[in-house]
Amino acid sequence: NITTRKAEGEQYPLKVVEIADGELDPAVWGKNFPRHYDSFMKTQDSTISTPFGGSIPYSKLERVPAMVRIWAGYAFSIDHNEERGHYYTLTDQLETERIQVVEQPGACANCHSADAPRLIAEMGWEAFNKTPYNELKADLHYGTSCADCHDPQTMELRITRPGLINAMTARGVDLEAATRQEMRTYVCAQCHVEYYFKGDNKELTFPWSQGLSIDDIEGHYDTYGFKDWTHKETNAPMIKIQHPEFEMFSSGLHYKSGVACADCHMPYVREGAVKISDHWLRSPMVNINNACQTCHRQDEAVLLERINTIQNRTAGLLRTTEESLLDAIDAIVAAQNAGATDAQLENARYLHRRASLRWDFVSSENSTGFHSPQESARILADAINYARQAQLEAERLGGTTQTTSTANSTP
Amino acid sequence: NITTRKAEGEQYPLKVVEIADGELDPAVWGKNFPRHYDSFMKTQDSTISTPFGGSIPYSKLERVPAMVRIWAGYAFSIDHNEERGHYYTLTDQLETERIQVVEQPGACANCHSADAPRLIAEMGWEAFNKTPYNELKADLHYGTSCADCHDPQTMELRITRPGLINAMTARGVDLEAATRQEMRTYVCAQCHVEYYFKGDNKELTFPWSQGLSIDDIEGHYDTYGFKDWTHKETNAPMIKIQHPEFEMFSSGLHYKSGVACADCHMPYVREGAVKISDHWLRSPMVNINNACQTCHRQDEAVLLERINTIQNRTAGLLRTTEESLLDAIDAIVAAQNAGATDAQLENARYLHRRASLRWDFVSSENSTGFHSPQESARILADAINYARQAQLEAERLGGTTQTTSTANSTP
Amino acid sequence: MSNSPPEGKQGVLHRIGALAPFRTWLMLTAVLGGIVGLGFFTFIYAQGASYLSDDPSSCVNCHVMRDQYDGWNHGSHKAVATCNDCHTPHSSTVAKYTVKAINGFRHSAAFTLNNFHEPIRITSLNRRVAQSSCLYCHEAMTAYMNHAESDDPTDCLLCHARVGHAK
Ligand code: HEC
Ligand code: HEC
Ligand code: HEC
Ligand code: HEC
Ligand code: HEC
Ligand code: HEC
Ligand code: HEC
Ligand code: HEC
Ligand code: HEC
Ligand code: HEC
Ligand code: HEC
Ligand code: HEC
Ligand code: HEC
Ligand code: HEC
Ligand SMILES: [Ca+2]
Ligand SMILES: [Ca+2]
Repeated sequence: NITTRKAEGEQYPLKVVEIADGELDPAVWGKNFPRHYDSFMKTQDSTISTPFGGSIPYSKLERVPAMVRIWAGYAFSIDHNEERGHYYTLTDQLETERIQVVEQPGACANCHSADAPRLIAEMGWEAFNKTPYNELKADLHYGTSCADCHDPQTMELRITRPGLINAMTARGVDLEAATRQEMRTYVCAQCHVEYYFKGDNKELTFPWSQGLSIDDIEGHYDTYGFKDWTHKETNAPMIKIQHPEFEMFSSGLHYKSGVACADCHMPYVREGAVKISDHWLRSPMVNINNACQTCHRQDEAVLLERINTIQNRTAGLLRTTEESLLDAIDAIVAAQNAGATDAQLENARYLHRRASLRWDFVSSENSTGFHSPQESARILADAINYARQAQLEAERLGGTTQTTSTANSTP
Repeated sequence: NITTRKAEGEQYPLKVVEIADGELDPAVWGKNFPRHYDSFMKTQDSTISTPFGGSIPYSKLERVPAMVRIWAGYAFSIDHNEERGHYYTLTDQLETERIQVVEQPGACANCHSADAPRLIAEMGWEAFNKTPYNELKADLHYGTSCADCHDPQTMELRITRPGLINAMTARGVDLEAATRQEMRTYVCAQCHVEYYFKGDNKELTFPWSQGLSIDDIEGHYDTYGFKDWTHKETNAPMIKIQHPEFEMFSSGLHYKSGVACADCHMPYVREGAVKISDHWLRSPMVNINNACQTCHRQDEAVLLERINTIQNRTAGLLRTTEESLLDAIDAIVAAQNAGATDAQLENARYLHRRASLRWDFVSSENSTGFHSPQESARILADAINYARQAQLEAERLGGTTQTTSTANSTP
Repeated sequence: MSNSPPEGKQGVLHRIGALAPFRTWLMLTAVLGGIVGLGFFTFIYAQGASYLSDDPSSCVNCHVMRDQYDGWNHGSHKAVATCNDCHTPHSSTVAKYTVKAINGFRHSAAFTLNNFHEPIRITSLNRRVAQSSCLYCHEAMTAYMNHAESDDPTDCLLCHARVGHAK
């Protein structure tokens, strides 16, 4: 009945312990917020299965073998899995072969360990980023922690990562002035964004100087004359894109309608007499009821079907794009064997780069198109166009090949 | 003032005249429904200007010159304008050069004259379709009329065109059983659909045997071994797509959410105390508050911006696709000049057909992507893929050319 | 980048619930003056007086309220809340009748002059009133997440805009 419910409600917030400023251990924060801690710990679940997402860390290279050739010569072609819950942010980084096959910088730790802000304070931004990851390892104790997103005194959301602050400041965005609803997206944008390591200091940088669209990001890299690696087969100067959730999302209708990441990935759940934000960050597809239905009255099956339609269209186009990329690679290799010079191949290689980074922007974006359905398809259309043009250029240089497929992208 | 406005509320509707079954003159129907007649007559306005639609009948061939070569050898390459209001359905058909440069069949009249149902009853379906249009002309008196969509006694919506009835019956859809909301879309689907003239009898037919998607429609034409014309430059067996609003719309989210054509193009408007369906069928972009805001809370500027974003992405991709189509045509022509045989060119020509009909499905669909944003982009991605593959095939046959552009589709 | 809810924090009387008595009186006299002076006739004639009642049916004295009335009728709150539970402040009787007067006057005028935006849209003032009414009944359950005391409280209507009026 109402009165007892109110009574229980009024006890909030009941502070059992004072949380020290440097406190990183979620269990300690959990003493004050047991419900939140419990839901946070559920991110241990590695069994959630959805058509393209979920938390089972299967090998993406096995599921999409084309990736091995598309990333040839880069660490991702050796080990890359479907990502899982926040509980594993540090574990999975420590275990990936990507930190063994290459000497990685400390900059990697920015988004995978709650110790990053502390270490940055102690060592300084420059030193933290350039110190080899394997040296830094010993000082990394926690993966994601409440401290990443919350002020221990007020529990207000806060930005703890210099990467985002630097990028936003450069764009003239004052994070201090952000509204609550904006913060519900910005805290995620600390990590769910495309990044690169700038210069010899390996400074963690977001390529946003011209804007957040893939065309702007390409513009940034071209202006700065950057490449992540040289493609092993075509010798093209390549760009690797990683988890651009924030960038892709910001081109979509939900973002433009004022919806935030937390609205779908941390929806409110009723726990007894109170509503709290669900800290079991996961695929909304297993949580349609809370994640979607307050805003969309359609029933669960219908909403699931909406997601499937969008994702199947995107996945169909991804497969088509991969075919065109492999054809381009074959043609450039054939042209090289036929004796084409670097000068002659420059344009073909540039087109290969353009196609590949666009495919990666959609492929590495973890919603399989959902965060911005039309933009995802538009980007893949450009990717196909560039890949086929790379193939044309190369074939004109004697790289005659066969086109693998003429199938269309119908789901 | 209020007293009279209340009065109006009670008096409505009031019948002044009995409307005979065969009555086609809107003015007569208008005696009973002056408000509807007045709004219907507003479709005379040919001055509505929107970025890609509107009612100014400008020449599309001038605005998109690529169309002239893409349709080379077909009447559309000689005269094709932006369409305007229902008031002109008959006028514009009588005035287009497309009925002068070619001998068109009576089938053309199905959707352009309210006299069609009467003539079909008198002459029979077969005779009506195959009689030359210029012979039939004299019997066509009215363009669109109330009778096209309404039963004169009950004013209920009704389907008056055999084209839709035949196609739906073949698909196992019983139009008699259609709900009222479905009828608010089906009445439009009598005319706003892709069609072809089947066999020597020129029977008006909708290519829906396999489904409504462009891939299904292509399947229908391939199975039936149909072509609209032979491309003048490449000799490819081509398909022309016209106004597939219903097909495109049915792949979109609005349709799946139960929204009907009339909801946006004939929204309810309050006339004093009563609400009536606005019969001034036009671009919703000049009518956002009635057309959109009943369902969407955002203000006018925001909703307009949504449409612009979707249309600019689509238009950008259309331009990119046109470039790739022209490159494919150039390459095939070059291959022909280099002496490639029909046997050798078969695949290149088939790819040209596949690319062209997909581009046409989006280009001739009158919402510039709005009716189904992601699907429109997906289709153009496939179109680009096929056009570039046609170019590759042709260049391998000696049709060396230059690729015109490497620009991306950013709006 | 328009990433903020349709109706932002801005608007007349920010958080009407917290009206200072002085401003209340100013408002009251202004409004009453207005009614008596300019619009007394309209107000009565257009049944603006309906605003003084708490009976939902009095709201539909104006046919233009029909949609919202029907929406409320099919909504989840019909059994638990009437129009004024959400559209007038619970903070004080003064505030309540002030808002009733403001709305009654504005709407009567709009109705008579027939010069209002359609579809009808809630004003930021009344949106704040509705928002605070949510808390009046749901403060306990939402204690963790409503952030009612902050200057940027959680916007209930972002997700629950339809509770009052089913669509
Ligand atoms: C309107 C709802 C919505 C919003 C808002 C949203 N997402 Fe998502 N997100 C989804 C859906 C649906 C998926 C697809 C899940 C799947 O494929 O299983 C997804 C997938 C993801 C995934 C992969 C999940 C998995 O299961 O592998 C990540 C990571 C993600 N989103 C992060 C974000 C970030 C960061 C933001 C804000 C910048 C955001 N999302 C905003 C709905 C949303
Ligand atoms: C800007 C933030 C950021 C930086 C810097 C970063 N990561 Fe991540 N990482 C993420 C996010 C977000 C995910 C989850 C989304 C995904 O997997 O796409 C992730 C996922 C992973 C995963 C699990 C999925 C997989 O690919 O197997 C591994 C392993 C990983 N990162 C390793 C690294 C390494 C090694 C580095 C440094 C070279 C690094 N990360 C740098 C944010 C970052
Ligand atoms: C400090 C960095 C960081 C922040 C902040 C962060 N994430 Fe993550 N997130 C990660 C990493 C790293 C992973 C991948 C973990 C792994 O695979 O080991 C991840 C994984 C995820 C997943 C995938 C879960 C699954 O089951 O596949 C989702 C969904 C997600 N994050 C959403 C969010 C949202 C929403 C926010 C903001 C409210 C957010 N993240 C904030 C780093 C971060
Ligand atoms: C990846 C980011 C992230 C992490 C990590 C995180 N939170 Fe939150 N938390 C949020 C967001 C987003 C909100 C919603 C805040 C808002 O709406 O203003 C929130 C809200 C809260 C609230 C306010 C009441 C509510 O439910 O909305 C509490 C208390 C809370 N979190 C506790 C915790 C605790 C305890 C931990 C660690 C076990 C934790 N959080 C870890 C992002 C995070
Ligand atoms: C906080 C409110 C909110 C939540 C939560 C939300 N949506 Fe939406 N959604 C919107 C709004 C607003 C729009 C824009 C269209 C409109 O105005 O109705 C939209 C649009 C969409 C669209 C069409 C636009 C696009 O980008 O494809 C789809 C599909 C969709 N939502 C599905 C979902 C699904 C599935 C979920 C849960 C994973 C979800 N939404 C969660 C508010 C929300
Ligand atoms: C299945 C119905 C249908 C048939 C059959 C049909 N039309 Fe149309 N026609 C339409 C619709 C709907 C429009 C408006 C949409 C558009 O223009 O794309 C239109 C527009 C037009 C226009 C104005 C726009 C333009 O292209 O200049 C002309 C002229 C026209 N048709 C001529 C013809 C001719 C000639 C034929 C026969 C060869 C014909 N129509 C057969 C439905 C039809
Ligand atoms: C009997 C055939 C027919 C029917 C039924 C029909 N249309 Fe049309 N419609 C046309 C033709 C033909 C045109 C082009 C007229 C012209 O350009 O001369 C047209 C034009 C239009 C236009 C363009 C107006 C402009 O300003 O450009 C819209 C919008 C439209 N129709 C919507 C609808 C809707 C919605 C329905 C159903 C409620 C519908 N039509 C039913 C044949 C029809
Ligand atoms: C959700 C709203 C919505 C629905 C439902 C809808 N349309 Fe549209 N329609 C639009 C918008 C927006 C445009 C773009 C107008 C412009 O470009 O000026 C458009 C454009 C058109 C045009 C061209 C109008 C012009 O100004 O030239 C025609 C014809 C049309 N629609 C017919 C239809 C038909 C037939 C259906 C149903 C099968 C339909 N529409 C369903 C919103 C809608
Ligand atoms: C292109 C199709 C079309 C034409 C032509 C047309 N109507 Fe309608 N009419 C509709 C649709 C759709 C509705 C909505 C019916 C419903 O919701 O059931 C409608 C509704 C009506 C209604 C019912 C009340 C209302 O406003 O919803 C009347 C009366 C009416 N039309 C009269 C006319 C008259 C008079 C004409 C000729 C001047 C005419 N109509 C021409 C499509 C058409
Ligand atoms: C009869 C109700 C209705 C009308 C009228 C309507 N919409 Fe929608 N719209 C919806 C629904 C339902 C969705 C699906 C997303 C959701 O559930 O909110 C949607 C989705 C959308 C989307 C995202 C999905 C997509 O296909 O892009 C856009 C953009 C949109 N509407 C714009 C408009 C515009 C602009 C108009 C007016 C021209 C309009 N809508 C008219 C109900 C409507
Ligand atoms: C449970 C709370 C609640 C009740 C009870 C309620 N309303 Fe509302 N009303 C709202 C909310 C919330 C909005 C704003 C809707 C939005 O912003 O999407 C609103 C909006 C409105 C609007 C403006 C139209 C709009 O959509 O902005 C009118 C008019 C209205 N209400 C009248 C009424 C009438 C008359 C009644 C009683 C028959 C009533 N309301 C009962 C909560 C309520
Ligand atoms: C005198 C006729 C009339 C009566 C009686 C009436 N309304 Fe209204 N109402 C209107 C008109 C006209 C508007 C549109 C005003 C505008 O948008 O400027 C309106 C708008 C509203 C709005 C949205 C605009 C705003 O100011 O926020 C709300 C909420 C509302 N009315 C609630 C009510 C409630 C609650 C009642 C009963 C206590 C009621 N109305 C009785 C005529 C009336
Ligand atoms: C006069 C008291 C009162 C007001 C005012 C009120 N509510 Fe409620 N509401 C209730 C009661 C009682 C219930 C029944 C469910 C329960 O809490 O046990 C309820 C149920 C709900 C529910 C769950 C049922 C549903 O519709 O999903 C939501 C959500 C809700 N209210 C939100 C709101 C919001 C948002 C507002 C303000 C716009 C509001 N309420 C205003 C008393 C009220
Ligand atoms: C971002 C979306 C969102 C916002 C903002 C939001 N809610 Fe909710 N609300 C939800 C979800 C999701 C549920 C369902 C929780 C569940 O059933 O586990 C819910 C449930 C409720 C319930 C019903 C609980 C029950 O089961 O009886 C009430 C009452 C409620 N909310 C009130 C509010 C109030 C008051 C506010 C503003 C302070 C608010 N909500 C803001 C998403 C939201
Ligand atoms: Ca995952
Ligand atoms: Ca037009």
